[in-house]
Amino acid sequence: MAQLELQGLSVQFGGLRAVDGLDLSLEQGELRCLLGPNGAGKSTTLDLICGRTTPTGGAILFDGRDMTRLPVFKRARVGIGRKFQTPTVFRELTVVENLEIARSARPGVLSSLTVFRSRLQGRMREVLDLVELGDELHTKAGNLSHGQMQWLEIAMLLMQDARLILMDEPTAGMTIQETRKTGEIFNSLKGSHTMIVVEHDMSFVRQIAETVTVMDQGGLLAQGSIEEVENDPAVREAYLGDGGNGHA
Amino acid sequence: MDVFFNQAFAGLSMASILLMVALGLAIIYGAMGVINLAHGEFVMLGAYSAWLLQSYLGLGILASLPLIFLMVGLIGLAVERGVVRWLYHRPLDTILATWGIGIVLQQLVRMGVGSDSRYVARPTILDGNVAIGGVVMSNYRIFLVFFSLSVLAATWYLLTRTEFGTKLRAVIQNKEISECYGIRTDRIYALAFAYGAGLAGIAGALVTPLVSVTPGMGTYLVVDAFLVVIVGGVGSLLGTAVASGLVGEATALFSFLMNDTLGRVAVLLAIIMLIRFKPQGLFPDKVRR
Amino acid sequence: MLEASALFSYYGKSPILQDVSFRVEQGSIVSILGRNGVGKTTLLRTIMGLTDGIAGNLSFGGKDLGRMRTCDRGRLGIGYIPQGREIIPRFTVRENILMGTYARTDGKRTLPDYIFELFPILKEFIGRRGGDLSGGQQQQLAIARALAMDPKVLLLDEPTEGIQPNIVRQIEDVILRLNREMGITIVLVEQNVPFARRASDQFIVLDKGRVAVAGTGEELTDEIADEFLTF
Amino acid sequence: MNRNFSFDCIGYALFALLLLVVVPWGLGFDGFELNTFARYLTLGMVAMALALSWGCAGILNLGQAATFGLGAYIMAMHLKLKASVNMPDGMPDFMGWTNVESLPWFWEPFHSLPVTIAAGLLVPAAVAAVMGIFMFRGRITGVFVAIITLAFLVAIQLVFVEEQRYTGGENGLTGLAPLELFGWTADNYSLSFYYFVAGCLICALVLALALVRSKVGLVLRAIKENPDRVRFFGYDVARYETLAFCASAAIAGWAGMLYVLVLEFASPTYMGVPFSLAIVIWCAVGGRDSLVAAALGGIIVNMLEGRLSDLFVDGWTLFLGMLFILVVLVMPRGLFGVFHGALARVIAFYRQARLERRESLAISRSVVSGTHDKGGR
Amino acid sequence: MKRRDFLKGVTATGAVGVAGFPGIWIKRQGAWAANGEIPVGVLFSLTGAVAVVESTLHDACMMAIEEINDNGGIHGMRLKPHVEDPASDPATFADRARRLVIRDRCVSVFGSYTSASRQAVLPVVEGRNNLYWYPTLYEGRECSRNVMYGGAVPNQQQQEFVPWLAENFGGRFYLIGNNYVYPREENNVCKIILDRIGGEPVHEEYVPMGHSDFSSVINRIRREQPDVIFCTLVGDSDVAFQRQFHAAGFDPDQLPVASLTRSEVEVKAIGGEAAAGHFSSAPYFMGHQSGENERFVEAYLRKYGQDQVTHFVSEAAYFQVYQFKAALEKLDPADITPEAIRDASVGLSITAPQGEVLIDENLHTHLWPKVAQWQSNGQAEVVLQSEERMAPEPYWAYEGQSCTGEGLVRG
Repeated sequence: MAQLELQGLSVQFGGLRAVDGLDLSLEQGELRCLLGPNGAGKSTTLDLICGRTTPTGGAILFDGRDMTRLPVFKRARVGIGRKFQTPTVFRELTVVENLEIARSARPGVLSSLTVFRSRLQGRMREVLDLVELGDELHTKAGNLSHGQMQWLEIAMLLMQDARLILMDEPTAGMTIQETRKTGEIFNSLKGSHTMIVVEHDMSFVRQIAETVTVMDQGGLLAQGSIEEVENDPAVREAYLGDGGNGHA
Repeated sequence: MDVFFNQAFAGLSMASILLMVALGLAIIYGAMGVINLAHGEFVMLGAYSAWLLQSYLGLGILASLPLIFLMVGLIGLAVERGVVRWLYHRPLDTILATWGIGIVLQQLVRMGVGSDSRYVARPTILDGNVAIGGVVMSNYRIFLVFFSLSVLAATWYLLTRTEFGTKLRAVIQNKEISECYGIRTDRIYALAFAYGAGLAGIAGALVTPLVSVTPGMGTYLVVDAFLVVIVGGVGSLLGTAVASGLVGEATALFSFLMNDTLGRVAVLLAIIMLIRFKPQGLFPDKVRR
Repeated sequence: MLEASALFSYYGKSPILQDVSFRVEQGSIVSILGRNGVGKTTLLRTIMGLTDGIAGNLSFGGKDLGRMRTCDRGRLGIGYIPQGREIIPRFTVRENILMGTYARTDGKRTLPDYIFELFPILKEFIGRRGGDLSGGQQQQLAIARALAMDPKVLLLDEPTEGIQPNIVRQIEDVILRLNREMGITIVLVEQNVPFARRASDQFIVLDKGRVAVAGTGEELTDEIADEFLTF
Repeated sequence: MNRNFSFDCIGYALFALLLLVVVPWGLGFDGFELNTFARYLTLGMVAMALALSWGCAGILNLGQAATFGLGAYIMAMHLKLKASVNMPDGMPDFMGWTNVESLPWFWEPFHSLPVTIAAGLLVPAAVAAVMGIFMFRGRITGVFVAIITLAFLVAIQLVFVEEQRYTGGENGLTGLAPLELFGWTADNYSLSFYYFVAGCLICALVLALALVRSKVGLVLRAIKENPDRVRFFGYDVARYETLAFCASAAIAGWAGMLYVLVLEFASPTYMGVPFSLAIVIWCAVGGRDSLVAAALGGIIVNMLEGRLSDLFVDGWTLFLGMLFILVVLVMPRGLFGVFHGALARVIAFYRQARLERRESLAISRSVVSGTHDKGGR
Repeated sequence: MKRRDFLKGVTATGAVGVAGFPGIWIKRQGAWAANGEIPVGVLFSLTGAVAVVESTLHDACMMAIEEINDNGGIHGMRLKPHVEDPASDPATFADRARRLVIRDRCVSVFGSYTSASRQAVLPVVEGRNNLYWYPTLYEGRECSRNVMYGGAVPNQQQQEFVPWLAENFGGRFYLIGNNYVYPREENNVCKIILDRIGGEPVHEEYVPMGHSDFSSVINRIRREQPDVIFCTLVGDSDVAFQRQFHAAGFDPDQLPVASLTRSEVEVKAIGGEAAAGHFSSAPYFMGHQSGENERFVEAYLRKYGQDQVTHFVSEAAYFQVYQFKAALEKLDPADITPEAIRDASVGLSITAPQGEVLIDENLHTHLWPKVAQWQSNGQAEVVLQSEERMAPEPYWAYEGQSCTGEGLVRG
């Protein structure tokens, strides 16, 4: 039984069908790359899974449970985490505080009332080391560089320990080294966490991907290993575009 | 039955006053997101301008309307240039600043003119009543209803059929790109603020025959007018008009069923419900960007 | 005609563009290329005065743009077609185009006929609201709006992004015609290397807010593209 | 963290010292001055309560006076009942005049002081909870919260004025007995009474601080910045917002109870729009980002109002209005922001100087030892 | 978190440095009246909603104080007025009253118009056993030993007025007032009187303070078709109501508005034409024919402008200062205390603009009730003048209770 299952998922904005009858299923621990040209509905699909957008049709099953109408915070409690395209960290809070927010195993009001300081040991220390933000503990997130903010957001997802992580262009604005490092982190998460990564950077995709799903105009275009997909003429037509002599 | 119609007309006439006050507020709020708590004081200044023009120049209310519009508009312009324009990126702070402006304007009038209430004569041509069976409507109130509708129409024309209006609407929807196309947004803002203030001035002048002209007269109006604007929806003239009508008629209905106090409470609660469940206003403009 | 030297541009206190210099000759097409987030859009926004501040020199037609307000830059004849088109959704097509004329200094408020020859679809939809058009139509509308101001230079930010292929070709043709037939100078932010190569007299590749490579259109080799434009 | 915690302690200890020692000493232990200052303290307390919802969670409550007034009326009801023991049926005089037959049921519980004190905190909190759930479940934010709370305030004040039979109407509740607490009778011109009020303020401050310093406060700050993002971490944003709203209401109710003790009557103007907006202004003047600063804002503006009205009997409101405009224009984050900015600049300057000194030391040392470490930091 | 909280402490210290020590310089103690000065408090709102009326009371009161000082003061001592502006807000009233009574050690405070503000001041003057001179007509039913009531109580306004109205226009009364104690209490009294003389209240309603749209009320009046509108609206509401009532085209000969609160101030704002033909009951009108009044009006207009008016509350604000003076003159200058002034006042009779007024042992004032009809020039023409001075009975409507020199007596 797949961990995440999308069944005939659709959403319509005005007259536009942003996602149109999408079927998708992910196994536990799988890393799936989601590709597709601009406007293909990739980000919208992530929005639908995490509950930011309500679908107009279809169903979302997570661990066999129907999530379709659940509010955002309940889905997060079930274990769905989300990273946005532009890094959305809390700019007014420090790095530690951001991570403390992300440590949300007990998100209730009453249990929060009893927590007074952030414990730096254990998971938080690990995550900080992983993303190399140990020196910036008390820096306001707004003062970090773009790349560091991306890292911080990834760190927050790790802190949240979500079972399903949805990533929207996690490497945008990163240097090549940073990108490679991100790839390593993702690879290390395989197996324990299920991930969906929307990405344009093909070298990054090659580094991490097992299975790739290509979307176009709100629907599924192709699915398979990276080689299979790259050689699929329909994909070339839709994604690489302009006669296929591009460099994407 | 007559009672019903009388009450319906009463609601209409309340709505007409509310509409005139709210219209200026709606433009200021819609265009700039400024919550102008000094709007009541613009109304008050309009009333005092009417008194000034009447007692020193002998002008009647109707004849002095254009002058009052200009006078209060100019004061609005000064307020915008002096204070409000620094606060466009801080909408909640405008509440505080304009409240301060209101206090200052009130106190200036009190020190300049005195705190006793002033008398403005009613236009004599609008004396008398129209009676249809048991339904009695005062001519002046009928005039107010029509006048407020024509102010609404004029504002609509200004916003949709003139260059200023088109520029204003462009700025409201996308300030940055409007700048790129040569629209001087600060000038548009200032003029829009002045226009809103001017409308408030006219409203103030026109209510003088019905109420007492005192430095604090505007304070009561501004909360109601603001509720109307929010219920109507940001930037929607039609919404503001319909909301004024609803609030006026609802006030009349509830105050007929209960009394004026509980009627007002009921209307307020209804407004809270409306804002809660339709925060985008009565006529949300669904457009994809 | 449009000239920058040692230009820095800031959002808040962080410089997005650093030490950028370039020269756009009258009547030419200049492409600006680079990956996501390297400052291409910021460059156009800097020219329009939409960033928080600049250092260095920026001039247009000999006039210093540094301290000039955005609306006055528009009045100089710089037509800006931003990313995401940003047409006014509640305006009709007519009003959207009319809005372009507000940047004219001669006070003329008529819509030039040639716009509708270029984009017949706009004539057909003249009364519709901008927000109800499709993406491609909105892009045409955005170009039409800029043309209504009778621009000396057009700044286009990824004009073909997210648009169906058949309209992409149409828009590219229009861009070329505007340059070749009407002599409008064009600054083009582009992801599409083949088109950039085909169209431009000159190209600038940005990387991390700096000019990485610049040259004439022919010099835009596959190597450069591989190094700076692929991922 | 520990160093910050000690800074915390110093700041609050200074504030407590100020209230408990400096002010009474400065006022010469004079009953009248202490009483006046106790009034400022209660007003500072309600400003602090607003900072709890506005500053911490970004909920601008224009109806703060409603919860303040509720607390005030609850305390006044108790004191009124105490003053009415000699009346027929122990019924307050105004009820007799408005032809009320017997003491209404909702007055009965207020014979008891513990019930009164509990109600003074819980009733405002409960009202706020209802309002909060009503608004925040619907994701109402910003201006809409401001407007809804304002409309609610107007409505509740109208009800209190209308129900003269039970509330004393426009006159409010007057002719109150003094409070008796554990055998201590509150004489509001005494030093002990001043300490009672100051103690309450400090106590409320500490409780509010506990809330702000706990993870709840952290989540609220996150919510203020980006509520959507917080939801993605599994927090029920509406609950957190409601909690802040309730806590703020409870403290406001508390302040209201004290206010009645200070002024010896409850009036519907405590629930008025002008008073409510004044609270917002005190909070803004002090600085809404800090609870202590907001409390000080309330105290300072009221003191200033007192002084101004002493100096310029005719035009003091003019000065006050101009002051508000100026504060909003020049000090968007209030006095606190100004001090904070200044001190941060001073600290940055010294840190820079220290850094430069250390660097120059490092350079000279490297010159001496002859090793040129290129990346040496 | 950082250093913010340390800053809070610093902010705190700084703030108090700025404004914290007003008390240090305040000198106190000593005799009530010393250095040739008799400190008195003047507590009328100069700003806010009630300033419309209270500023005129302030003017009248200050004029009397100046007159007294110009004529050599009392026992050769000058009255030193301490003026405060309580801004129409009860809480501010309480605060300023404290200043006057405790800090400035005034022997008496003159002040206020609304019941709410009197109630706010009451705990202060009672707690410190001071004296509050309250010039306004009010609802009665109060028997403080620390308030000198200069205005009319219900029996003084209504005893003759209501029967006269019923006789001349009919007994069907429509009662309208603002929603607070005074209108409700007056209406209670009115209903008792109506009950005695066989009239009936057809409708009784109250609108919020400051209410300004009376369309609904006027519609109800149309429906009920009463004989008399018995009106206890105050200030802005009264003005708005009368203007709208007039605009609605009612004929005062058929349906007069009979007001207990409308004075020359309101009529000036209403406009003579709209007010003409309607009635008010009060102990004083500006046009009253007496030498004392002519002097008062002339001095007032000369001082504050020819467009100003005097009215039944400002008259009381004026003559109360003279009552105060008369009481002080009976006292040894070394012996001036609030209680002594009170005791000396009882039984005092002076010539006020309205005639001879006497302070009852219950501290209320014996007055000369009049009923007048408003004219289009804004002045009132007295149509009914009581034969003799009428005694104040603050508990007139409450059988078995009366206010005496010993305070409230239930019997």
